[in-house]
This record gives sequence, C-alpha cells and structure tokens, in this order.
Amino acid sequence: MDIINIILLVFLAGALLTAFAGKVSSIVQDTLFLITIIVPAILFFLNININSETVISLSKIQLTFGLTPLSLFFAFIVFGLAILAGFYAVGQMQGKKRKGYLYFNFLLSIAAMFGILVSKDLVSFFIFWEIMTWSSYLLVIYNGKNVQQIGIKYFVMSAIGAYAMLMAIVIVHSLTGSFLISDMIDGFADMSAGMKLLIPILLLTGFGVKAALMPLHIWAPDAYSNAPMSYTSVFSGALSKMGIYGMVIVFMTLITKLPQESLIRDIIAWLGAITAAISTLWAIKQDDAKRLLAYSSIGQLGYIVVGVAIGTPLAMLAGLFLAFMHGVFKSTLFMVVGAVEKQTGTSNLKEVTGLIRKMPWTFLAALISIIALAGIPPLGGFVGKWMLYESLITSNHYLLVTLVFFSSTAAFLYCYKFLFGFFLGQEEKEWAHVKEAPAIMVVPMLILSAISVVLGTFPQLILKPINSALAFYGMPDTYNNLWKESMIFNKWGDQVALTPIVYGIAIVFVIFAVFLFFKNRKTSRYVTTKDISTSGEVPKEYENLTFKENFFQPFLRAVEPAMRRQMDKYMLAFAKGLEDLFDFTRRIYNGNGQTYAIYALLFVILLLLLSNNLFS
Amino acid sequence: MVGTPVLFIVIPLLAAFIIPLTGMVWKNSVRIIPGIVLSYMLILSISLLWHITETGTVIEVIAGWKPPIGINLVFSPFSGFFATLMIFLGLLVWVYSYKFKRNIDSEPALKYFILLMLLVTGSVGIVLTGDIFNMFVFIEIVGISGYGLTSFYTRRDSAEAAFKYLFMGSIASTFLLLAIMIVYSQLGTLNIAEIADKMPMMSNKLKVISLIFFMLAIGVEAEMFPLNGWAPDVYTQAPGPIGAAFAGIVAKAATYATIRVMFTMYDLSGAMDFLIVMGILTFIVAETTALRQDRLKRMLAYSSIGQMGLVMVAFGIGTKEGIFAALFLIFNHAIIKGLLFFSGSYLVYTKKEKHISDVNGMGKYLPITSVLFTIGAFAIIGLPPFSGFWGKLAILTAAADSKMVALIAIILSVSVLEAVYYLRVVNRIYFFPKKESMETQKPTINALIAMISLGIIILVIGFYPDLITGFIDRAAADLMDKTGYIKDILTINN
Amino acid sequence: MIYLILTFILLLLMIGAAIYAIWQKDLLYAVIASGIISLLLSIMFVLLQAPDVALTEAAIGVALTTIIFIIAIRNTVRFEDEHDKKIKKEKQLKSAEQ
Amino acid sequence: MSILEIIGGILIVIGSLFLFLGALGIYRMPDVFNRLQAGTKATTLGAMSLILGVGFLMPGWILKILIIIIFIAYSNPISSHALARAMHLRKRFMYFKNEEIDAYKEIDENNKQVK
Amino acid sequence: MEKYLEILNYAIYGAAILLLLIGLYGALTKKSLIKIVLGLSIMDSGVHLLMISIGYLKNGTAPIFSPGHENELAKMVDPVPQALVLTAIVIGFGVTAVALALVIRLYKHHNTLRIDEIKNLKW
Amino acid sequence: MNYIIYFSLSIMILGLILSAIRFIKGPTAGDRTVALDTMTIIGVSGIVLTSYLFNRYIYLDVALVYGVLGFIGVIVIARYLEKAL
Amino acid sequence: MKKAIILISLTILGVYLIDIFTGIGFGTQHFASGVKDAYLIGSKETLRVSNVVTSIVVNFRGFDTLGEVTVLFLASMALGGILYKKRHDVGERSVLFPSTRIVMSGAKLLFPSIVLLGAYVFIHGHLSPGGGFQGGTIIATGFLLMLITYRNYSVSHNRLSWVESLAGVLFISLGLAGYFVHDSFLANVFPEGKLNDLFSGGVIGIIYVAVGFKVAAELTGIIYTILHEKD
Repeated sequence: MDIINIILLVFLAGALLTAFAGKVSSIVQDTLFLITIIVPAILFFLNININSETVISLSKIQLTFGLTPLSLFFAFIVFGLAILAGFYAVGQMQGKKRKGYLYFNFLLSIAAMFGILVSKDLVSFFIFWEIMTWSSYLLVIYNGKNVQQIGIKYFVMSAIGAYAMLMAIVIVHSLTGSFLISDMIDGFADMSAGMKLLIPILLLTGFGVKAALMPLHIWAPDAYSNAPMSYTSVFSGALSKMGIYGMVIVFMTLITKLPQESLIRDIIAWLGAITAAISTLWAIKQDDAKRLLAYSSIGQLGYIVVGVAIGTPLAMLAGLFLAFMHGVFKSTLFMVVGAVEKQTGTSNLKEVTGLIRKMPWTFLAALISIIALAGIPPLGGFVGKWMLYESLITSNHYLLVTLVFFSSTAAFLYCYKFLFGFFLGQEEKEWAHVKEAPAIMVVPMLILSAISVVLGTFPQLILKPINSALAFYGMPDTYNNLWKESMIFNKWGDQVALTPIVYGIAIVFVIFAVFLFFKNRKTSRYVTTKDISTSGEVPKEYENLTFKENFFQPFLRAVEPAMRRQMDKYMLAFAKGLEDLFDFTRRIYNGNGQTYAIYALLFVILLLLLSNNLFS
Repeated sequence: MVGTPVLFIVIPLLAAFIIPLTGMVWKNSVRIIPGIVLSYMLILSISLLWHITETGTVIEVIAGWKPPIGINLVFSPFSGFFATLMIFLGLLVWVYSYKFKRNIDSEPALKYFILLMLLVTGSVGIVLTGDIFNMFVFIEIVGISGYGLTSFYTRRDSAEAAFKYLFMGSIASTFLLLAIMIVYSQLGTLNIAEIADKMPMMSNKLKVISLIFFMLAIGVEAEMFPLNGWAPDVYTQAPGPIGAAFAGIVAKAATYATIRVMFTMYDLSGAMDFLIVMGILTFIVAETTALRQDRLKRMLAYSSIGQMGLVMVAFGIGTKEGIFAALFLIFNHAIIKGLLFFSGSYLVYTKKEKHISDVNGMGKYLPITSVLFTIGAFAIIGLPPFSGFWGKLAILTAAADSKMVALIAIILSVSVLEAVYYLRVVNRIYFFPKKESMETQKPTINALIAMISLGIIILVIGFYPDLITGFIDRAAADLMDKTGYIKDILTINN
Repeated sequence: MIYLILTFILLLLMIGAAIYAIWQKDLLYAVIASGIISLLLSIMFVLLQAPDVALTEAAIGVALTTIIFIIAIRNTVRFEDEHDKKIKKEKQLKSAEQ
Repeated sequence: MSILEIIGGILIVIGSLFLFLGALGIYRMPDVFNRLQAGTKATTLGAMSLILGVGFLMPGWILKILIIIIFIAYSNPISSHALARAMHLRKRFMYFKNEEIDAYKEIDENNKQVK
Repeated sequence: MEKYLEILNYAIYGAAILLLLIGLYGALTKKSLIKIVLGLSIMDSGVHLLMISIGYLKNGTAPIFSPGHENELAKMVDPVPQALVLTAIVIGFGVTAVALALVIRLYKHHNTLRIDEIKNLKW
Repeated sequence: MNYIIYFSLSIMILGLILSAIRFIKGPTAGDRTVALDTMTIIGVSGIVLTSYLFNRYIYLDVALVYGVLGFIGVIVIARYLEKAL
Repeated sequence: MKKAIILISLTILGVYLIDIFTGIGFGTQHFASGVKDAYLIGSKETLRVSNVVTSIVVNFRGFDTLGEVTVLFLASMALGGILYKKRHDVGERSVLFPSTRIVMSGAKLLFPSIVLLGAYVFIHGHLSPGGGFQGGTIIATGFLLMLITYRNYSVSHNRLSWVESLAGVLFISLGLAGYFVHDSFLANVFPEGKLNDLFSGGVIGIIYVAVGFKVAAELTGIIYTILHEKD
C-alpha cells in the first residue's frame, strides 16, 4: 500500500474518530484532531516521491494517484496552512458547540484537497473535488445564519462548476477512452475543433468557480464570511487555490494547443482583472471585517488568475508566488478576525476599536499581513505584485496592468480601514475587558507573519520550487533566466543584494515607529472617535467621515457606476424566475385523477399520430 | 442451491394462505412469518445468483410443459439481479415496519405484512416470468396489494391516492390486455422468448401500435412522465416504509417489464430514442416539480420519479455501458430512496401535515436518523464518496460514449436542482430552530437496524463499487444477449 | 342469416346499453344497464363458442358486479348529480334568505 | 320427423310466442304491476315450454333441461314477487286506481312492527 | 358466408371497440366516481369481447371434447383467449370490488362523489 | 326444424328489443327491473336454443347458471328498491 | 372543450383500433403455428381433460390461476383493510328488515340447490364449461341471497378463513407435490384416467375443486364485508 492511500485512510479514520470523540472528552477530541492533521503531513513530507504511482483498480475505472512537482508545491500550502489553522481552530473552538462537526469537515476537506493534488486521473480528481465541496459546504452553513440562501448559493455555484467539470471529464473519457490526466493532455491534440474548445471552457468554468472568477464569484463573500474563521483561513488560503491549481494545468497543457489560445488567455485575464478591481471596490465598502477580507480574497485571487492566464513564464511565476503569499497573509488576516471576534464577540469594524493595547500580538500579525497584502516593499506581497506588473508590461498588456495597478492601489484603502478599525483609534470602555487571544491562536498567526517577512526577503525560497514545478509542464527555466533579468533585480543587483535594501527599509521603519511611539505618548490628548480635526479639515455636518464610517465615501461615489451592476442580483433574479417557472410546471399534477387519465389518453393518441416518425 | 425459481412465488403464496389460520392461534405469527419467508427468498435468490455464475441462466418450466406451451420462469443474471434487489429491500421494509404501527394488533394492520409480502412476490413474479400474460397477472397482484397498502391508513387522503392509482392501473391493464391480444393474434404465442423470436413476422403497423399500448400499460407502473400523476399521491399517503417499497420494488419491476418488452420483444428502431425522450421528460418535470414541494414525502416521491426517468434514459442509450449505468442507478435508487423514505418518515413522524418545515432542528433530537437522511440526500445528489456518484458517473460516461453531449448537459443541470431541494431539507434539519410543542418519535430498534444497514451499504458501495459491479456487468451482458435469451428458453430440455 | 341478425341486434343492444349506462344520471339504472351489457355479452360469448367465458361473465358480470355496484350505491348516493342539486338548493336557500 | 320432434317444435314455437308476448306485454302495459304480470307469467311459461321443447328434440338432455325448468319455475315468481312488493312499498300504485284491493296493507303493518 | 364474415368482422370488432371507447369516455368525462368505475368495467367488457372474437374460428365449436365431439379438433376455436379472458374477468372483478370499496370510503370522508372535488393531493 | 328454431329466435329477438325499449323508456325502476328480468329469461331460452343449434349439450350449463344468477340480481335490486339493503 | 378533445382523441383511437383489428380479421386463424394446437392435443392426449380451457387454466397456464386466486385473496384482504371498522360495529346487520316470507322460504329452499349447482359446476370443471371460479361465484351468490333476504344471517368469518386458507394450501401443496415428484410445479401426480370420465385429468379436477372453495370463500368474504359497510 502506498503512502498516499495510507494518508487518505488516516484522514478518513481520524475524521470519523474525531467526530465522535466528543462524547469521550473534549481534550481527546482536540488531540485526535491535531494528530490527524500532523501525522499525514509528516508521513507525506517524509515520503515524497515524485515518480511513484499508485493505482486503485476498480473494475471499470482505475484511480491513479501520484505526485507532480506542481501538486507538491500546492501540497506545501495545504499542509502548512492546515497545521497552523488546525492549532488555531483548537483554540478558537474552545467551549463552542458543534466541535465534532467542524473537526470532521475540516479534516475531510483537507483530505480532499490532498486527494485533488495527488490525483492523476480525472475521476479521483472529481471525487475529491466533490468531497471538498460538500465538506466545505457543511462548514459554510456552520453558523446556521441564513443558510438557505448562503449555503445553497455556495453549493449551487460549486455544483455548476463541478458538473461542468464532470461533463468535460466524461467527454474526455469518451474521446480518449481513459480517465488519466496525462492521456487527456496527450489526446487533446487529436480532438475535433469543437471539443477542443468545449473541454477547456468547461474545465475552466469548474475551476473558475472555486477561484471565484468574476461571473462565478457570487458565492464567495457570503461563504468566506460565514464559515468559522479557523476554517476560512484554509478555505481562502488553500481551498480556493485548488481552482488555481486546475487552471494552471489547463493553461499550461490544454490552452497552448488551441488555435484560439490568445483570445482565451485574454478573456480569462480580463475577467481576473475585473474581478480584482470590482471586488476591491466592494471590499472598501464593507463594514464587517469578514466580508471585507472575503472581498479582498476575491480580488487577490483575481490577480493570481491574471498571472496564470497570461501565462508567460514570468506571469506564471508571479501568479503562483502570489498564490502562496495570498495563502499566507490572507489566512493570517482571517485568523486575526477570528481572534478578535472570539474576544469581543463581533467582527464589525465600526464597533470594535483600539485593541492595539489589548491584543498587541494579534495586532502585530495583522500589521505584517496587511503590509504584505498591500504589496508594500519589504514584504512578500510586493515581490509578487512587482513580478506581475512586469510580466504584464513585457507581454504588452498595458490596459490590464493599469486595471491591476488601480485595484492594487485601491486596496490600500481597505487595508487601512481594517487595521484602523480594529486596533487603532480610541479605546472604548466597552472593550476594556478584552484580553489577548490564547497562545494557541496567536502563535499560528505569528508563524505565518514570519513567513511573510522571510519571503519578502528571500523569495527564492519559494520561487525555486515553483520554477521546478512549472518546468514539469514544459515551462522554460524561468527562475534562472527571467528572474535575473527582471527589472527590480537588475537595477538593484541580484537577489543577494536585495537583502541589505530590505533590511535598510525595515530599520528605517522601526526607527520611525519608535520615534512616533514616543512622540505620541507625550502629546496625546483625548479625542472622540469622530474627531478628525487633526487633519485640518472641518467636516460637513451631515457627513460622518471617520475612517470607520464613511471615510471613503467620496471615492466610492466616484466609482459607484462600476459597482452598480451586481452580478449577485442578476443571478438571484434568474434563479427566482426559474423557480417560478418550475412552480408552473407542477400545475400539471392538478390532483384530479381524471385529468391524469386524460393525459394517458393524450399520450397514446400523440404516439399513435407520431408513430410513423418515431418508430420504423 | 436452495431451490428453484418457482419457490419465489409459491412459498410466499403458501405463507399468505396459511397466515390467516396461524393468525387466529398466534397473533404475532402474522408479523413473523412474512419476515421468515422474505429472508428465505433472499437466501434463495442470493444462492441462485451465485449458482448461475457457474451454470448460466436457470429456466424453470411450470407443470412440465416446455415453453412456449407452458409458463416458464427465468432466473438470469439480469432478472436475478432485480429479484435479489427487490427481495432485499422488501426484507428491509419488513424489518423497518416490524413495530412501525402502534396499533399493530388491529385487524387491518395484520394484513399489512401479508400485503407487503405479496407486493414483493408480485414484483419478483414480474421479473422472473417468461410469459407476457403471466406478467399481466403479476402486475395486477402488485397493483391490488399496492391499492391495499396505500389505503392502509384509514385517513381521508389515502383513499384518494389509492383511487387515483387504481384508476390509472385499470386503464393500464385494459390496454395491456389489448396489446397482449394483438401480439397473440399475430404470433399465436404468449411466451416472451418466442414472441421475440417471431417478432419479424408481425407487420410494422401492428408492431408499433402494440408497442404503444405496452408503453402505456407499463409506463403507468414505471412512472413515465404523463402517466405518473398517481405516483406522488401514493408515495405520500402510503405508510412511510411503503413509499420505499414503491420506489424500490414496484417501480423497479415495472422498469424491468419496460425493458423486457422494449428491448427483448421488439426490434423497432427508434424505440430506444423514444425511451430517452420519455425518460428525460420524466426527469425534468419530476425534478422541477420536486423543487417547489412543501411536503417532505411528496418531494421524495417526485425525486424518485425523476430518478426512474434517469434510469429510463440510461436504458434508452442502449449500449452495454448504458445498461450497466441503468442497473447501477436502479441499485442506487433502491437503497438510497429506501433510506430516505425510512429516515424521512421518522423525521416527520409525529407531524400531521408532514411539511418540510417540520424537520426543523431534528438534527439535535434524532441525531442518527438525521445523519442517515443526510447521507441519503448526499448520495442521491451524486456526491462522492457515496454510492450515488458511481451511478451518475456511469450514465454520464455511457451518454458521452454515445456522443450525446446535450443529454449530459440536461442531466447535469437538472441534477443541480436536485441538489438544491435536498440541501434545503438538510439545512433545515441541522440549522433551523425546532418548532415548539412538537413531540418527536425516537426510531425503534428494528427501524434503526434497517436504516443503518442501508446507510452502511451506501457507504461501502461508495468506497468500493466493485462489490456489485460484477453482478451488474453480468446482468447487462445478459440483457444485451437477446438471441442467447431466446435460444436458452426455446431449446430447454427438461 | 338469422344468426347474423341475431349477432347484430345483440351488439346493437349492447352498445345501446353502454351508451345508456354512461348517459343515465340515475346510477341505479346505469348499473342495471351494465348488467344488461354483461348479459348480452355472455350470450355473445355463447355464440362465439366460448361457454366457459359465458359462464364466468354470467356469474361475475351479471350477478356479482351488479350487486356490489348496487351495494356501493346504497352506501353513497343514487343520483350522479345529487351533489349539484345540493349546491343548487343551498344557493336557492341563500338567495331566499337575502 | 319423429313425433318427439313435432311435439318439440310445437312447444318451441309456443314458448317463443309466449316469450314474445311477455315482452310485448312489458312494452304495452300501462304500469309496473301490469308489466310485472306480463313479464312473469307469460315469460315463465314461455321459457319453460321452449326449454321443454328442446328437451323433446334432444331426449338425452332431458335431465339438465328439467333442472333448468325447475329453477325457472321456482325462481322467476319469487323474484317477481319481491319486485312487486318493492314497488308497492315505494307507493307505485296501479294505473287503475282501486285502493281497496291493496292486499299488502296488513303485511306492511306487520313489517312495521317487526322494524 | 364470406360476405357475412366480412360484415361480422366489422360488426363485432366495431362493437367491441365501441364498447371500449364508450367505457373510456365515461371514465374520462363523468364526474361521479361510481360512473367512472362503471366506465372502466364497460371498457373491460369491450376488451374481453375483442379477445374472444380474435380466438373465434369460422364454423368453429367450443374447445371441449365432450362425448360426440372428441374428434372435432380442427374445428375448435382457439382456447387460449378464452382462458385469458377467464383470468381477466376474475381479476377485473377483484379490482372493481376494491374500487367500489374505495369509493365508499371516499364518499364517507368527502360526502361527495364528484372526482373534481376530491383533490386534496395535488401539485 | 331449423326454420322453426330460426323463427323462434327471431321472435325472441323482437321480444328482447321490446324489453330493451321498455328498459329505456320505463319511468320507474320497477319497469326497468322487469325488463331486465324478461331479458334474462329470454337470454336463458336463447342459450338453450343455441345449444340445440350447435348441438352441444354442455351449453345448457350456461343457461342454468344464467337463470339462477339473474334471479338473484333481480332480488337484490328489489331489496334495494324497498330500501331494505 | 375538454369533452371535445376527449371525443376527438377517442375517435382517433377508435379509427386506429378498428383499422388494425379488422385487418387482423375475424373467424380465421391468424398465425401459422401457435400454441393452440399443442394445447388442444395436449389436453386430449396427455391430460385427458375434455375441457381444453380448464386444462389451460389449471395446468398449462396454472401459474396464471395461482396468481388469479391470489388477486382475489388480495382483493378481499384489501377490502377488509379499506372498509375496516372497529369491533363494536361488526354486529350490525346486513339488511334493515327481512324480506317477505315468500322470498325467505324461497331463498331457504334455493340456497342448498344453488350451492349444489356451484359444486356441480366446479366438480365438472374439466368436463363441461365452468370450473372453480364460476362454481365459487355461484356459491358466493347463494350466500349473498341468504344475506340479503334474512335479517341476521351471518357467515362465520373464521370458518371462511379456514376454508379459504385450506383450499389455497391444497392448491399449492398439489402443485408442490408435482414439484417434488416430477420436478416441475403443478405437474400431474395422479393417474390421468379416461377422457370424459368424472375422475379424469388427474390433479386438475382436484385443483379446480380447491379453487372453487377458495373463490367461494373469498367472494363471500368480499360480499360480506362490503354489505356490512354502513354509514
């Protein structure tokens, strides 16, 4: 038995045990939960063997498992985040109901993600994809808040994506006679033109849903904000990357063989960019930290999609690097929100203020992650974004780069809002009792923040694996060629020279911070939360323009036309129309037995009249 | 081998005739004997199923007259698969309802088990018989036991449902007789194999018209689209487990009859396409109707009809993969719909109107039942790793192999609807506050046994479908081998 | 020839009785008419050389079916439009009250 | 043509005539009781004689024919009686109104007591 | 004789089919439940007549080897439809009895026999 | 001989038609029942004649059963009409 | 509107039906080789049953009959369920008042002969028309006569059950005897005898007697149940 099967079995058994261990003892449950995450991770990292292949042979179908460098890269993200989020979850779930439920689905979705990554054939890929979908669905509705809308929306969108994928899978099977991904790639060139177009589109629909691409993203804000934060960190950090993983494969292997290659690439890239822009605007508008981060996640995924879709080696590198970085900092941020929510009971940016003294470590994690998110130089986000811009410019997508740049800049607004909302500003009596979150929650955040910092300085740590992963799909050696020719490093030397610059910036920053800290301590005075007169401007009476309330209103007013058309509304209206239509079809069954008999008669008559055409 | 196929029919009938006598002496025997008989039938069918893997189809003649003169019973891999499945489900229904009704001591309640046993027997008879008129008789047996079971509760609406069923059933049986007569007048035989053999002798016009009448007659029982108005009412008004019996036993038997008639007897081209069209219509109408139901059992009923439509589609594809898919779907539908009906009727057990909103918050009060219902719902949506997924994959693969891309798209998009209404119920079970002042009924131990065994089967098949794919494969091959079937029966020598 | 006429008239009477049975609002008469159908049918069966079936039709169609129909009528209503009449009467009563 | 056949033929003709007359009576008579009269007496006689005629034609069948005759002779009046009584109870009086010959009156009263 | 047979061909089949259609018409249009059951039984009668006439043989005799008819095998009409009709009649009676029992129950609950008012179960 | 039979048969058919007319016209239930009764008897006689025509003894069974059961049917209707049922 | 549609549809259906059935033809044999001759010869030569319909119903297609009996059994069972009433109602009488003395004594005298007639019909099932079903129906009708003429004539339900069950068991055990002796259900285990003898046809006569008893009991049960149903 191969290590992959063992890992999957461990996950399954652990999930079942954990679900029911709650009857024994809470601690046993927590321990089991952590063991179930850590043991497979250890097993996996001890036994990495790219070339091994396991086949579970069912009579009709052969499920093939094995690793590719690309999936190895994503497996890093998954396991890393899973372990950290697991510890965090144990802390967060202390004394809460439905612990077994959360643990069970948490483990199952981790297992499913792992399964997706190691699947070498489409059936097992789909199986794990679906398991991932329903286990995450069960966690999305965890809160029990508005489940009929949010949950169903999530599931329906996922199902649309998954079924599109399934359709592609069976078509591929009928054309190539095999479910293997490699066979699909090999046989793709021989397919007819229509199928050649249809299959990638269907697959991209499937992956696009999970990657929250524009017309398919409507589930994401609600789902991200409704799942428990310990899970959302995995959900946004790792699960959405499964969509990226699929897209990478499709773009690397299938799209390149298409005659319409550039068109599809442009369309998807534009969709990604628009997703990024619009959702950034929406994020600015949010008052709830969870929703803010959810929209922000969608936006970040948009960048990644842009990178993957453009598909030049550097863009690919940028996309995957951003994917990794997004996993790191967005999970941290969700964890931060979770911690704040656990300690204060709310995640509304308007209500919570001034936690910087109460929860300093959480604030630190939030600060670092926000900086990374915003793409400010010393941290990891900056590297990724820079590479993205550069790849876009070098491949002559000037409009695209403008859009991406715009949304990236606009992201500062919500970054600031987030940071200010929770941690800065005046302390209020209401939150005087708030304490720092327990260590088991803080430590994962800090570890993740540390990774952000390290990757800002040493991006090659992660770029090398990405490079080798992409090389597996026939990408030219990006790291050694393009990376070194890249603008940022050419001007400032190679990556070794990067370190002093970064450290220099960091030192200046620290000094400045210390300076500000001491200065402010002396000159502080009492202001109300709504007093912003320090900026030298007298607010108009009817507008409340604190950072929290309507600070960005002028900006939002300017971009309002872009936000007016909400995909959500259209989709809901469409769904409602459909349901009304179906309400009409059920009138066929009008309850009168005689009518049914008349249907039978008409059925016979119709068949008799059509018999010449129907049968021959 | 424990016996021959004729015992499938004879032993239950013998028991049915004896039970009224033993019931006078020992009241519990009315409940126990059907269970013993059903278990015996299950053992018999499984042993026969093993037996025929070595020897090939078992054909039993009645009264020593070889077919086409006498009636014959055919236990082939195909019919054996159906029979085993139906008997197994019948046994589970028996286990489930052993203590189901509280006033089990009242007189009609005692008849429940006899009716159930004969329902199973009739369905098995439909499947096993090799004679078209004998099939008519068994359809009537199934019909009348169905009417009896439907109106088993002396409620107002159950009589209504039973009457609708009876109305449609009567029209159907009339047209079945007509169709049988047309065939007989041309070929002078009633044996299915010989009819199939001689079918080219019939003129095309008569062929088409008799086929249409057959379709009407069998379509009523098989819940084909314009003929299925009775079905949701019956599923709703019959006692909970009987809904499962209808979905799992009667509909299966009727599907078998449809396939026997369309596939084995007739050699018309276009008939299979017709099956696809009807199946897809049934599927769409039933699933869209189910979406807006506010009664739980009615929703399940429409879903069941939709699934049967899907089965028809799969048969209509007509390739071996299609039939494999259809049989897999049938298997899935039997066990999953059984589980859903079983657990669903406990979720709304104490409620009068049995609205979907009555399941609110049951997850806390009936945890095991709720989990089982959820498993059933997930399985029927076709989510892996439950058994429903393999069936769905099989039918889609079969459709793709036959280059029916539009069909795949339709099936998948309707499946989304299916997911929606099932998940709405699941959400209600776990995440809605319970309605106040409602008692809940804990499932009895026998009901739990039945439900849990179904749940385990769903999971096991989901993880390891090979347990049954062998049987299904053989059954599909058996159905495809039309000439073999004819030859087996017409050249039997004993 | 006479045989043919006999058959003809039997068939005609049968169809007449069937139409009458469907048309008649008084269910008792309709049931009796259906009894007559069975009666003529069994004579037809004798003419068609099927004494077994004739006997069965006589026993079941003429006697038993008619009888259980009558019992059913006894337990329900005799006239098909009884319900309509009831509604009409209620309406009249209402209008009279007003 | 034997003597038996001649007798049989005559009986058959008589029987069929009576049957026809009975039917004619049913058609022509003015009210229920009169029709009942025609419908019972004439047809009973007609049927009996017709069947007996067949018995004469086929001497081997005589046993079963006698049984049929006995059954008819036995059952037909009873049914007519029951019908007449039912009609009487439903106050379907005669076409020729004569209340005095309501011979059923006392039986009715008896019945009422029984109830 | 051939001509008569030709006429009978149309007459008997026509009458049987008319019976069937009349019964069906009654079952489909009449509102009274009893009428519907009646229509169904008339329909059955039509089918039975149809089946028996299919088995008929010109100048045939009943398929019974009673004394004196032992050797008329070639003349005998087809016994199979008769056996089938026998079964069908009995089954039809069983179904009718159940139907009427249901009608009685329905009347008890709804106090009407109109089928278009007995539709609590719909949609 | 056959002519006699044919004659009687045709006359009986006339009777059958007459009773059928009475059945349709008959104002009361009693009239209709009488018509039914008459038709039954004519039918019995007709079957006996037919069995003579076909020269089959066994058809008499049908007539026998027919007569008995028709009588019971009439009694049931009568019992219903006197509201005893 | 609805009626018009139905009429049009029925007309179309009728046209099609008449078209095909007149095409089939009346009074001729329509198929080259069917099972008909096999039945006729088999009945005469092998089974020695003079009534071919009986031999088909009981032996060649005896399985149908088994099913048919079951249908009636089920019908009576379902009827009992549908028209079920609580115990205290059962004592109710079938009719409101008895018939006149004439009818009553007539019925009393006729009843045995009707039962006898029924018995005759099913005992001679293999010789003459009729058989179990017809005989059973006649007997049941006799019971019906008694039930509606007498005010409190009652049939013991238990006794009916006994007769019904034993007859059914007899039928099936005869069939099973064939199964064990000749390895085929319903095969003949008794000597065939001579054509047109009362004791001919082997097991067929006995089975038809069993069927007769069973049908009689079942139909009586049905009539009894439905007659005692009062509002």
